[in-house]
Amino acid sequence: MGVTLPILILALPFFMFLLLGIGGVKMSRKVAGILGILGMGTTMTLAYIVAFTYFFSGDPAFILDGVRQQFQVFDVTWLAFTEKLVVKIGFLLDPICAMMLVVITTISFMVHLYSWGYMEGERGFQRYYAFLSLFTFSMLGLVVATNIFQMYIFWELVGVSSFLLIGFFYRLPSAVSASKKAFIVTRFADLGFLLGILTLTYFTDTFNFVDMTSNPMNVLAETGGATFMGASVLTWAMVLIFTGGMGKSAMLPLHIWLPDAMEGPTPVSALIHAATMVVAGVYLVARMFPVYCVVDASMTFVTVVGAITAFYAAVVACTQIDIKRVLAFSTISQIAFMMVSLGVASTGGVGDGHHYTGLGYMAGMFHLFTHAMFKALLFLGAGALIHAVHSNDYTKMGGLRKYMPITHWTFLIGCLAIAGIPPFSGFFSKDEMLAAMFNNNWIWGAWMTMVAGLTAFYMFRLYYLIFWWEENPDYAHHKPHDAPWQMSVPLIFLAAVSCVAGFIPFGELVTWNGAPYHIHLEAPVACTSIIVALAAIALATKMYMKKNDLPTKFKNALPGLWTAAHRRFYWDEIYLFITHKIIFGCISKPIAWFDRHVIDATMDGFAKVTQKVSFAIRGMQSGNVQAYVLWYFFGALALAFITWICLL
Amino acid sequence: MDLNILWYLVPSVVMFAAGVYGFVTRKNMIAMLVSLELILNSADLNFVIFNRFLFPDSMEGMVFSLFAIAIAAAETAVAIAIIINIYRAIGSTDIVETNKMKH
Amino acid sequence: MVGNIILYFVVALAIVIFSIMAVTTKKILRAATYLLFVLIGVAIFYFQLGYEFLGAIQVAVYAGGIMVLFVFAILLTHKPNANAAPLGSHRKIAGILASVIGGGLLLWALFTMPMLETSEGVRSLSDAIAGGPDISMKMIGRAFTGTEKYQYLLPFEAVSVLLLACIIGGVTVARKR
Amino acid sequence: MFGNILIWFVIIPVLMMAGLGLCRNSSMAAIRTVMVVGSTILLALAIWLCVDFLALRAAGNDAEMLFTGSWMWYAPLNIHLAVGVDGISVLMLMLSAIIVFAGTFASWKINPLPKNFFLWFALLSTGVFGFFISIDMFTMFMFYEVALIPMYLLIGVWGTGRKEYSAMKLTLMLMGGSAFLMLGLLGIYWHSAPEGGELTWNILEIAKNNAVDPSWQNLLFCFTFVGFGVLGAMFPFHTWSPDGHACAPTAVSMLHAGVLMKLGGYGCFRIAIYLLPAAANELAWIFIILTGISVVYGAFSACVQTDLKYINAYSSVSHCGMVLFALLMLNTTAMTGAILQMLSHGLMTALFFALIGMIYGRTHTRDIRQMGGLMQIMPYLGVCYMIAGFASLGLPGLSGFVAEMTIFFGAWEDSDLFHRVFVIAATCSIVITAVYILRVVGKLLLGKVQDEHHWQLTDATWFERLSTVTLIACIAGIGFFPNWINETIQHSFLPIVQAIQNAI
Repeated sequence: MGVTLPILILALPFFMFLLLGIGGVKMSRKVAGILGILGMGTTMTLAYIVAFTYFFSGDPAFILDGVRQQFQVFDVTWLAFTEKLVVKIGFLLDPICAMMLVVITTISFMVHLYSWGYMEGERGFQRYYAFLSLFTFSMLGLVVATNIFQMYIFWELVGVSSFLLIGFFYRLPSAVSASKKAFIVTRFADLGFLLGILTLTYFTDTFNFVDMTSNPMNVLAETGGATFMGASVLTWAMVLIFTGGMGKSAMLPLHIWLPDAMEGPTPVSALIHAATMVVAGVYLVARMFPVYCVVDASMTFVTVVGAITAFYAAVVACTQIDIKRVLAFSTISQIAFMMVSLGVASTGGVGDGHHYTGLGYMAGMFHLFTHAMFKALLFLGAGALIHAVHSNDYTKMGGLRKYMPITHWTFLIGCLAIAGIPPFSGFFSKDEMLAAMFNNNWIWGAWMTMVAGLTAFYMFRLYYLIFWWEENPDYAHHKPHDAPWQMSVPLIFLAAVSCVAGFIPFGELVTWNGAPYHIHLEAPVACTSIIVALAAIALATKMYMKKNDLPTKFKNALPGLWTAAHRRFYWDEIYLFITHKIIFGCISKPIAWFDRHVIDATMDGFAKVTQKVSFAIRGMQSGNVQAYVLWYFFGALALAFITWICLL
Repeated sequence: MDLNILWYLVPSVVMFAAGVYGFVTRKNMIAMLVSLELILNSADLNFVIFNRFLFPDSMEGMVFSLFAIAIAAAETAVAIAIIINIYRAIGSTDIVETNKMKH
Repeated sequence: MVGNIILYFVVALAIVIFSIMAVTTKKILRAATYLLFVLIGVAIFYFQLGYEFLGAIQVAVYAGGIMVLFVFAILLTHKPNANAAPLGSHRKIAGILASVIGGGLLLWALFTMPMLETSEGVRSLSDAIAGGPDISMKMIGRAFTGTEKYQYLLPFEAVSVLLLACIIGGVTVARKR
Repeated sequence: MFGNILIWFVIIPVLMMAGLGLCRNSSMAAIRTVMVVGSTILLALAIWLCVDFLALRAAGNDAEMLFTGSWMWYAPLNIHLAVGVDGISVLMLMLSAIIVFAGTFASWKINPLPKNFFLWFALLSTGVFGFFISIDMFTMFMFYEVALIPMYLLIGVWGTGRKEYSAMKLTLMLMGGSAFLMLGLLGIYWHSAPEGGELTWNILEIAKNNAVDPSWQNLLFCFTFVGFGVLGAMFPFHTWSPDGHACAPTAVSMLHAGVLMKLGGYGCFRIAIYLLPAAANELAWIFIILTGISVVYGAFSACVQTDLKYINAYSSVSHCGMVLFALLMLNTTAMTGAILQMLSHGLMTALFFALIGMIYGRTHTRDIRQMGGLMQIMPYLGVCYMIAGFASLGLPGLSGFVAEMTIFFGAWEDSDLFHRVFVIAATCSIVITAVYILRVVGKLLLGKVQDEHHWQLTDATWFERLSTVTLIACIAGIGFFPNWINETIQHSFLPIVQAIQNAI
């Protein structure tokens, strides 16, 4: 494969960013929108060509003896730290990368199209498209990274695009603070990532993924068994790197930025905070998967963090009022699902004897793919609702199924997919994940099945509260209606994908080592999860389909728990306390005070003392000749005296 | 008993000490100038005395005294001119008053 | 010989007394007068030491020229019945201290100087005068107009320039604007 | 002598001063013409030098310094006007030329006494350029002083707020540093040749002789490092910086933070570390502690400031602390990072101060509590401010990222616990930087417009745009294509690192 297409895939969005960012002011909205959509459409086409060439051309560079290869299309030096540690910018084509190219460009294109309708009439329309292009560029750069440092570079760039897009409505103080929070929290996580890279590459002397993952035992050997505080250095490095992933993928306890990030425009939430950027953490773990597998402790850490987060987010999602926040917590929960799935996988041998070892990896990636589609669908659906009702709050909705049929049906498909009902895509990927978990340890399996049940429950709670329950009387003045075609087309397309994506032979395409993997349904696991999901849906139907007082009763039965969950278990308050009270109040302010009143005062003190002394001795320079003579004379006498003493 | 070097030096020392006292304590600038003349004269005298008693063959001490007298005369003339000028300006020859020049 | 000694005592006493009075009297005109006596005393010493020309110059320049300047200056700036203002006592004490300690130190140095152990140190005046040549005007003139060793043409010219500068300076400064 | 290109870096500012002298005080057009022509020539000269230098290097000229020249100046003390540049000096000259160029446009409407302002400004540039071309310690020191003195007048006369106090404080503290420096330089001079050899001020010869007695090195290292460190805003000698910057007029802040503070870092490695390598190895830890404190301390202090210039001044303390911190790591990568950080900080702080000046010129306040939502009113300036902020917090694609990463990777090469702890502390500063930058951006540019009067304000004029675009182009240029700069710097560090290695 030539380098032209891959370079274009990266260059085109960046060029669009510059074009729309610098020239956008001079363009009309329509031109800017069409340019953005066309640019993204072209990028999508190119990405499809690259991905399909990779998967299906049969080129020995891509697939050798049935095993998919990692192929570096190009890798140019960007910055040489030392002779060995050289940062390169390149394009690594392998199964997960090709899959991500498809996911990112598809969703990005859908969001571009959708935004044309959704953002119509907003100020800064051109700027919005510029930022979308910037984000797409950064995200593509992240997934095609050939080395961990390139990933870090684009990791930061997606962070900043996310910041810019969350804060798009920058006149709203809430949007500003949300964007700030998102950036700082992920930045803090990136600090861990950076330290992890530093530690890891100190030993490996290379940034390159292929070098590290093709021979992970070497990496372990290179660290030479060094330990720090009881854990091996490699464990520390991998955990630190994972910290970066925790930040971007909103794992506990660094999840707090994601719900607030919903202040951004809804299509942005669909693109960045549901489908693509937030799975960067999962992608990172998948990228470094063989190295993670070398140190069990780090894998366990990934699993435990994922499991706790998944449950936490699912519980919180059951109590949120803002529909976008429900979806945000649902996203957190689903990403945690993928993390657990990766965490329980390992690099066993190839073949049926080791059937389950790599399953978690494959399933996690599969879920990443399907989740991206149906979560984007749900978010875009939520966008259509907000567009119609002008509120994020489900209490302002209810009974919308009659007014907005397209939105209703596509949203329902999304809910069914996420709940894991066959034949929608979510069922297949979730089933594979659960199978992998059960195989690793039944506790994980059971725990995550419970989370899956909660997922079905809160999604249908949301669905019923929006589309059933009771109609909002305001509809009389302002009749909600379906969105324009620019918004409906993406909804329908994504719904269609969600219906059929489950039948993609994913195991043939994406596995950790490239060897094909045959998917077959595990009947017991599948049945359990379907039953749990159906039960949860049934419960939701009972509680929320028609207006009744069950939810209130339920709420009153467990007031403490409900409030705690509603307030997201007070994580925000804890963070506020740490940042405002401790960092600002107990560190920054005292330091600033210290600087002014101790260090600066010392310097001023020197000046003051000098001044005092000069004032004190100024009297001697009075201009009084007689005094001078006296001083002079006594000085001469003193000299004489000293001479005399010396002569004695 | 004959006059030797010490005899002549003692009055010179007294003149000098008196000159120092006068210069430090007097407030009138002309009086200070008078004290200054005393000091100068004591120095001149010393030149001559040492010349006479220690190096009778040469006359450098005397020559220097001559120069000193000439320069003292010049200095006094200028000083008095200045004093008179100050007196014109501030109406006093008091050394303390001359601080007014600063303002 | 004895006359010389008597003359010495008279003059020395006059110098001591009048120099002290010159700096302690309250009237400036009197101070100038006492200074005149001191200057004449010094001139007599010059004569006694065998430097007639120097003594003459002393009388002419100092007693004659400078004193006249002083008197004129005093009369020009003198306010009737304006005695010198009383001095601050600490300045007076400092002055006494300075002069007494300074004078004492000098006297002590005089009487203990090692030179007194040598023959030159205790040479008498008559020996000293006999030991040196008579100083004639010719010698003095040579000394001032030659450029050899121990001849002082350059300082002489420098002094003349200085005097010229002084004349001009004096005129400029004292001139009424 | 005039055939040497480097000399012209000093001559042109002097000619500018002469030209300004001929202008009438009221004739703004003539003054501007002289300044624009002069600074453009300087910029062109710097670019030409850079290209020429790279061409010579590419042609295989491996001498430590190129374009060298030496002319006796004062024979009894063997003082020469000795010039020469390596890659680092070339980049520093380039940086200075860019900032002088941008600074000229940033002070387009300086008032009052424009002629005098630009005269001092040109004198300041003379000092700066002279410093970077010198390889004779004495000449270097002289130019250093030439650069410092105009600062007093520029702040004292054209400043705002407590300008006399700040100018005095800045000058006195820097002069205090100079005093240490003079002692150190004299000490090096007296030990510059082995017993019986001819003493010299020439840096290259001193390095070659390597004759400074080890027992003296420690003392002299402390003197020179502290001397230059004061200018590099090393804790606890940094307090001139916030007050000085806050009161200085725009162009002076730009030049001061952009170039003058770099003199400190440059001197630290060119003299303290290069000429006294044994002491550098032995005493680095003390200064690592101090500079490590600078980095974190400056960042935390910046978090609670409310004056835009104070925020930037403390941010400079943090970033310049990073420069010295990296230099003290004594390995090629970290030191290269330090130079990159100098360039990056120079450009981005200059941009910051230029923007602050422009904003202040419109709103007449620098208190972030009294401003808000400026992005709606002056989008161009707002976007530039954000870009400067992103450069400051190390966004990839802008210069700050390249510099910081090079520093961290270099610093990580020392694997003992002491270094590790301080490097981790320093890396934490990137988070704190993000906090204060976003705090400012959030309060100043985003949100609601605080003051209704601000709606009448206008966006940037053409000369302001020119000034900012130049700086942004350079920031992004380094951020996108860092490797050629990186290689140039690394090559220039070879002799220095070699000296350090030999001294262990």
